Amino acid sequence: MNLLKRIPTGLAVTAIAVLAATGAALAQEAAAVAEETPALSAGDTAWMLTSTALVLLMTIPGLALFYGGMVRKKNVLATAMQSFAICCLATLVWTIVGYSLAFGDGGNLNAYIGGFDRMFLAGLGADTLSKTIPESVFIMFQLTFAIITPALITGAFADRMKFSAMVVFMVLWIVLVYAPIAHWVWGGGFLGDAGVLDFAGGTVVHINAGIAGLVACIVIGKRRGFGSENMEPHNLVLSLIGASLLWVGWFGFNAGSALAADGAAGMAMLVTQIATATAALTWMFVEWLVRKKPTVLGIISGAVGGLVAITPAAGFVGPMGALAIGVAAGIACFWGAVWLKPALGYDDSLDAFGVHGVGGMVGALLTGVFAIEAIGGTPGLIEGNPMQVWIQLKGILVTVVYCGVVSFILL
Amino acid sequence: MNLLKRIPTGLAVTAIAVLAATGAALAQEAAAVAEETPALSAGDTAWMLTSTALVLLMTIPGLALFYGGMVRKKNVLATAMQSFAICCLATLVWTIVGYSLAFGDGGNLNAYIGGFDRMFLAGLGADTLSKTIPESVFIMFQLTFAIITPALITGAFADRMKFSAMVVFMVLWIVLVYAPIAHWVWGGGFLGDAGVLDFAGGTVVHINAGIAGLVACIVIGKRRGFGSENMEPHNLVLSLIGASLLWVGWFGFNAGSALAADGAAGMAMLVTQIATATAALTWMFVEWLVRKKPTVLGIISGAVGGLVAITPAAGFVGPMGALAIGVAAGIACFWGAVWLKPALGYDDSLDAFGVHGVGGMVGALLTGVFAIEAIGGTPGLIEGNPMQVWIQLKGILVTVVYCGVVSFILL
Amino acid sequence: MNLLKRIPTGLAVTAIAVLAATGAALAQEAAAVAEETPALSAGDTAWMLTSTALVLLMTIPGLALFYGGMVRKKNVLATAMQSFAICCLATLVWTIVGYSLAFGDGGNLNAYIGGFDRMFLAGLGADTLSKTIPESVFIMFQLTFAIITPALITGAFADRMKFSAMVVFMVLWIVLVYAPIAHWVWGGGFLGDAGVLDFAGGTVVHINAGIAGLVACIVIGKRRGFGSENMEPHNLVLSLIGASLLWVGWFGFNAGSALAADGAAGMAMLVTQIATATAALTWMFVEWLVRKKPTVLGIISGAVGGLVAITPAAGFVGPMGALAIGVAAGIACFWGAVWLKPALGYDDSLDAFGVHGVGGMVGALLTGVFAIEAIGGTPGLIEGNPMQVWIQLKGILVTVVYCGVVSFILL
Amino acid sequence: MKLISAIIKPFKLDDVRQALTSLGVQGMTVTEVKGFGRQKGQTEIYRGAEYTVQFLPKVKIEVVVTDDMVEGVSEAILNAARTDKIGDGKIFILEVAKAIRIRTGDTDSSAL
Amino acid sequence: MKLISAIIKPFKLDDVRQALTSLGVQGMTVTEVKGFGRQKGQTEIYRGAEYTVQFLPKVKIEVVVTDDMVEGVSEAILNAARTDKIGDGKIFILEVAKAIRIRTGDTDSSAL
Amino acid sequence: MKLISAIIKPFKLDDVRQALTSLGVQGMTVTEVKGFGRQKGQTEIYRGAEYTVQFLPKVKIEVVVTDDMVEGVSEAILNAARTDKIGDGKIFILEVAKAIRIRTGDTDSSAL
Ligand SMILES: Nc1ncnc2c1ncn2[C@@H]1O[C@H](COP(=O)(O)OP(=O)(O)O)[C@@H](O)[C@H]1O
Ligand SMILES: Nc1ncnc2c1ncn2[C@@H]1O[C@H](COP(=O)(O)OP(=O)(O)O)[C@@H](O)[C@H]1O
Ligand SMILES: Nc1ncnc2c1ncn2[C@@H]1O[C@H](COP(=O)(O)OP(=O)(O)O)[C@@H](O)[C@H]1O
Repeated sequence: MNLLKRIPTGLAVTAIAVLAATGAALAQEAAAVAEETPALSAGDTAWMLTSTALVLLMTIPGLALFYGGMVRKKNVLATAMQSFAICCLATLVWTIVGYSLAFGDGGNLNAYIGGFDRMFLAGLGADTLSKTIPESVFIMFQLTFAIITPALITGAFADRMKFSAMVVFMVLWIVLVYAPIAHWVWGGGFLGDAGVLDFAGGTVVHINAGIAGLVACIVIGKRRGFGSENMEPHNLVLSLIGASLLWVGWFGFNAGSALAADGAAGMAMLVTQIATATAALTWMFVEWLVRKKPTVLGIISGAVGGLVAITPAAGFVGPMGALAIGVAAGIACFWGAVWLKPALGYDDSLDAFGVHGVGGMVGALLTGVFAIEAIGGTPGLIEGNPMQVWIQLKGILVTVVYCGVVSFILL
Repeated sequence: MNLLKRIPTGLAVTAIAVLAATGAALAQEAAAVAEETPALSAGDTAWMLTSTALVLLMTIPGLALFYGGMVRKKNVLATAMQSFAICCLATLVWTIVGYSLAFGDGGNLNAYIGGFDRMFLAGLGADTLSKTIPESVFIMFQLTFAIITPALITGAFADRMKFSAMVVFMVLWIVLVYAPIAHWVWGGGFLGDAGVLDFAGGTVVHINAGIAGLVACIVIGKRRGFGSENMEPHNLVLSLIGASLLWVGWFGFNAGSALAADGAAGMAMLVTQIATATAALTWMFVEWLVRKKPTVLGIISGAVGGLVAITPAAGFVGPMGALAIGVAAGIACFWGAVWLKPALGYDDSLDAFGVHGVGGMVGALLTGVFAIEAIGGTPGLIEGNPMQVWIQLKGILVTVVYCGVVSFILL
Repeated sequence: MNLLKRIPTGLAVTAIAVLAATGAALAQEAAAVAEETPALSAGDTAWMLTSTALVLLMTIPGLALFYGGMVRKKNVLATAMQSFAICCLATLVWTIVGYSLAFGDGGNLNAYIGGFDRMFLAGLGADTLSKTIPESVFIMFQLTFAIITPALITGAFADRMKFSAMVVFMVLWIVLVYAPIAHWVWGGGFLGDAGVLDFAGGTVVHINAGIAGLVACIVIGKRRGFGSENMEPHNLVLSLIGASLLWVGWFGFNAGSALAADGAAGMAMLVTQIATATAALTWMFVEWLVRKKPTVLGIISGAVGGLVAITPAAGFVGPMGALAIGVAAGIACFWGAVWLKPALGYDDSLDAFGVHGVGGMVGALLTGVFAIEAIGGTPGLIEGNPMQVWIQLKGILVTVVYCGVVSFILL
Repeated sequence: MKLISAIIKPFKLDDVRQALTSLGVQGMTVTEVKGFGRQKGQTEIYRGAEYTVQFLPKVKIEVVVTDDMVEGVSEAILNAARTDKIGDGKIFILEVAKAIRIRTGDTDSSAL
Repeated sequence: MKLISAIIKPFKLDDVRQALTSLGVQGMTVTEVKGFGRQKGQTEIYRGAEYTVQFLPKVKIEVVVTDDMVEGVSEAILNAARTDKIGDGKIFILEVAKAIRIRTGDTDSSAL
Repeated sequence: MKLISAIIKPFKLDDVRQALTSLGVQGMTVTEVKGFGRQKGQTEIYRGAEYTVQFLPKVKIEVVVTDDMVEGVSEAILNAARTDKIGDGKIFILEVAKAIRIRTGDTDSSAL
């Protein structure tokens, strides 16, 4: 999300806490003073309530069906159950400690982690505001992100992780991986301060989930019968419903990340649509060229790849940047799922890494390329600011390393 | 819904009618005068239009799938058809007479029933307002409640009521049971005046539907082959889609019942999420303890139980109250469906009573326990107001008796 | 949509272009001056963002499932794929040239077609407004209409058109048929100037798609095995989900066409609900009378017929008009699908013409009959303005002839 | 040993199973099949089009028994599956050369 | 009496049914089966992975006829089901010891 | 010629297919069936109600072979399908009077 916009939000959240005397905090303070005191906007609130519903729709039933349709018939319930259970678990974890760690005030450690002051949502009242919307809505909106990220990981080890093990892993992962990284980028931490652009979670959500998935599927090993038995998707109609709901719900994800019903939200929605459609068609046509025929699985995979790649970029690029990102995402995700995976030989059952990891990285980098100052306040490479690409790369690297290492330890 | 907020709404609706000279009416008048003249708020309207769409989504396709997946394969279409047909029937009944009976002015009888002055939506213009939203939107929003309530009942007699009989029963039930009870609680009737708290319909919708379902399944008798034949759910993927859409749509149900896009709506959404996730996990873990394994049907049943129980409480309790209500609902609904039903031996096919009836009562009572003055304006037991629990109990009793008796007569 | 309201919108869109010196343009200019300078309304924007998501939901997965469930099992993926692919294709076409042709400034030819000045969305900034919403949102909202219209056509030739041929046909059709007709009615073209009422696309979307479908299925010929083989719908549960999502999404379609969150939107939503429910029940009861039993396919077909017929009327008629239109649509679409099709012997597989063509015409005509000045600003026949019926008829004829001829040439 | 293959109406499956169990039959194999015969399918109407369902859902029960039980088992199926309406189905009896239980390798009557 | 069991390509079912009906056959039973044989399944590709479908959808028609009709019925199936491409299927003929119509108890040729 | 009809546990299908292929068997036909036998189904609980699943999913493999192969094929199935747990299934062997390949009209051993 737009950093300049995000900072006062972070402040409002932590308004009752003592401000840590770090340089970062001082910069934030200055920004907050410059801003007029926010009042509740019914319009912004209406859109954010809606966005929250849309993002929840992405996980249940969206992702549950997208993944459920791709596994073998006997595993469909188990797979869909994972998304549903994670939705419930993440809600509790977020309420108890996750939100506090991600958006609370971490004092001297604020560059790296929030604090425990907001545990059990302490300090939340009916009128507490977060910028122009109630803080309760901000908490809910962010919660839906904390739900879908771990749910995405399940695609990597579908068909083989024990349910009880998954429950434990996911709870720890949200606390130890998701919450810190969300804090770094959006909660006032060092990545945000460093100027990393991540409008709606290319880094926090998708690279993060992709890497965790990659680590998980390597550690856990291949499915029994991998390579010999037929593991074809049992019901692509379910996957198509899932992909469609992901697409529609993603409007809440990306346009909702403007945290307001304004021109930024509108532009985010428009570029989301353009990049998604472009990536879907790109995958389809590449497949049509390489293999003889276009497939349903291909076009929906491409669409999801495009959605992923435009996520960090949504508030920063224009329609032409979206077209370019769409083409790049379509090709890169096709390559990730169809070439890279068999080449390296890991069994990422539903391509959590091939689509979310690869797509997220492509998107994060290209955000640095195609960012337009008039749209999101930051110029990218095409406007003569090559440094932004480097900053984006740093953001990716930090996430990959941290998430990879901690996920590995957890498994 | 919040009574203090609701009263002027009722007034606006009946503004063109002669005010009845009862004490209740006088109290309302005073409240109305105290309120500034409302003007249309685009933000509130945007959210209420959205909420209406979300609540409709709960019935079609949400409930149709939730129930459709739980019956035997041969009955899936018949079951889904019931929800769809009720959606159409209730629309006509509401337009013709239901809205008038529920929210019209009942003159001297206003404590018990609305009047016939708003039949065929007479008096509705493009600019008629209901508080800060167009009255047309208020009518639509309330209509979606009048749709889902009878549709919930069908779960009790799934697999065995004749379609034509169901059509007749439902039309009469909406007119003779739903409309009066909605009037009592929300339309200026005696339950609202008595201070019964029912934010989004725990009493009006869920206890009501649960009791009607219980009566129906007892009167109609068991399914042919009950106990000997295999009646296992034929497709829990459909039920999982349905439960997910119920969950997402319920944001419109509960947060929409604030009738505005404000902090009350945000808090209602947040507590809905927390209570639902908690109840789902509670049911799942109880099942995991009692029977050896967690099931999809268990977790989704728990989620629906949590949604039901938080419904009356949504605008009155905070996150901690929501946690408590979630745990209670998970246990109580598990008990209702898994123990109570076989113990008493009625055949409530899809647990309309076990989940909606039991969950609704638990929620209505606990609203009286956990209500927080700073959130909804009324203190509950934990804030030293034990009377509220007693008031809630009265609300439940009146509904159970009236609904039970009239439903019995209609069958 | 409401012409008087639409004209300034058209203007805002073309504000940076030189105004053509035609009478039509002058009239527009006058209207624009009379209007106060618009500012962004967060409430209106929130509703339009939501409406856009809802209309996209109609096509993916709504229409994909509605059609997918009605074909034979072996064709379900191919059928659903068509809707999904068209969603992607139309996005690109609209971005590149479609929006410009429909809503750009056509200079001297503006009565007939927009220009090329907005190709690749040139001139769009983050703050460009279209009335009270960002232009980006207006573009997206209109795009979702350009997606569903060609997707509807696929119902006529389901089961038999080659995918590659469909891709080419649809791209050309959007450019050569959809964009011009949208321009005529909504973009400042001659049909709008002539006073044709089409609130949300009865003419532009449904008659247009219906006629194109009719032409297509006649030109392409019957399905192999038509009449001898069993072509019964393979999974009406999918169709029921699809119809439900169409219904819910249609709230975005019709109430969103008010382009604001106001009384017009509320009334549009209410009459949509009433007409749809009435048409669904009408078809069901007619079927119950004529054939011995009511069917799922019947009630959902009736619902879609009602949705189609109320589309042009939504902002112009009241609840009683909606009841009348619902009854007429239920009967007419039943007649179109059940009697007309076999009588004439064409093979409109999924009744694109029988439901959308017939329903669209009935709705367009009856808009002229039941329009109420107090609601939409234009009186209809029942308020003593028979001319409006004649104007509506002209609109239908022009669309039928143009769409029929060009679609025929394209095939 | 004989293979008794009975094609019956699906809703009679449970009755037949019980009848056989009470005769001491310990196993059987059931297949969902579609039957074409004198019983005609309903005419289904989808919008305009009428389809006569040619094939009706039936259930095929296959049970292998020793020769001495053939009579009794046939009788039991006959009684349990009968509704006296057209479409009740058929019983076909075929000679089985050999039967083996996979778990143990037991053959013939001790395999059943 | 013989049981003629024909495994054919699914889309030929209607042709075969008509051919048999025109010979006077009054009933048959149809099962959806999967066949493995010389005909190889298509290679399906899902994202990276290739799967060769080993088992192809086939339809099994079982019809019991009197001995004198065996020749004609086999011939009819052969002609109706033939496409001259690999995978057309097989006809197997087995002896039936007894047939009973459940509705009436009629046996053997009058049971068909 | 004999028809070997084996009812096995579904997850053993691939093993059996491979075993038969390596013996030179070129074709077989597979049907999804439900089996009732000594092996009891799990008790499934849906909310309050318990259902004992009476019929378990099994797979029926039908393969027609010449008489000299019967022994070897039975043996191969026995070995491949065996888990030594109750419910492994049965092999039934029936005499086939005639076999025809539809594509060519070849009969008997050359039809297989
Ligand atoms: N000659 C046959 N061969 C195999 N199956 C048959 C034969 N005739 C009938 N059947 C099976 O028996 C079922 C019932 O037969 P039908 O003629 O409808 O009624 P009935 O047995 O009462 O005369 C059919 O649906 C079909 O499955
Ligand atoms: N020995 C066999 N036993 C049983 N069924 C067989 C046998 N051989 C082939 N089949 C069945 O016949 C079908 C067609 O056989 P296939 O070898 O593919 O072609 P063709 O019959 O034209 O030579 C197979 O799919 C299988 O169902
Ligand atoms: N008499 C029989 N006739 C036909 N099929 C049988 C017979 N007995 C058993 N079966 C089939 O064999 C399967 C396994 O039999 P079961 O008694 O459970 O185990 P086991 O073969 O190990 O003793 C059953 O599920 C059923 O499909």
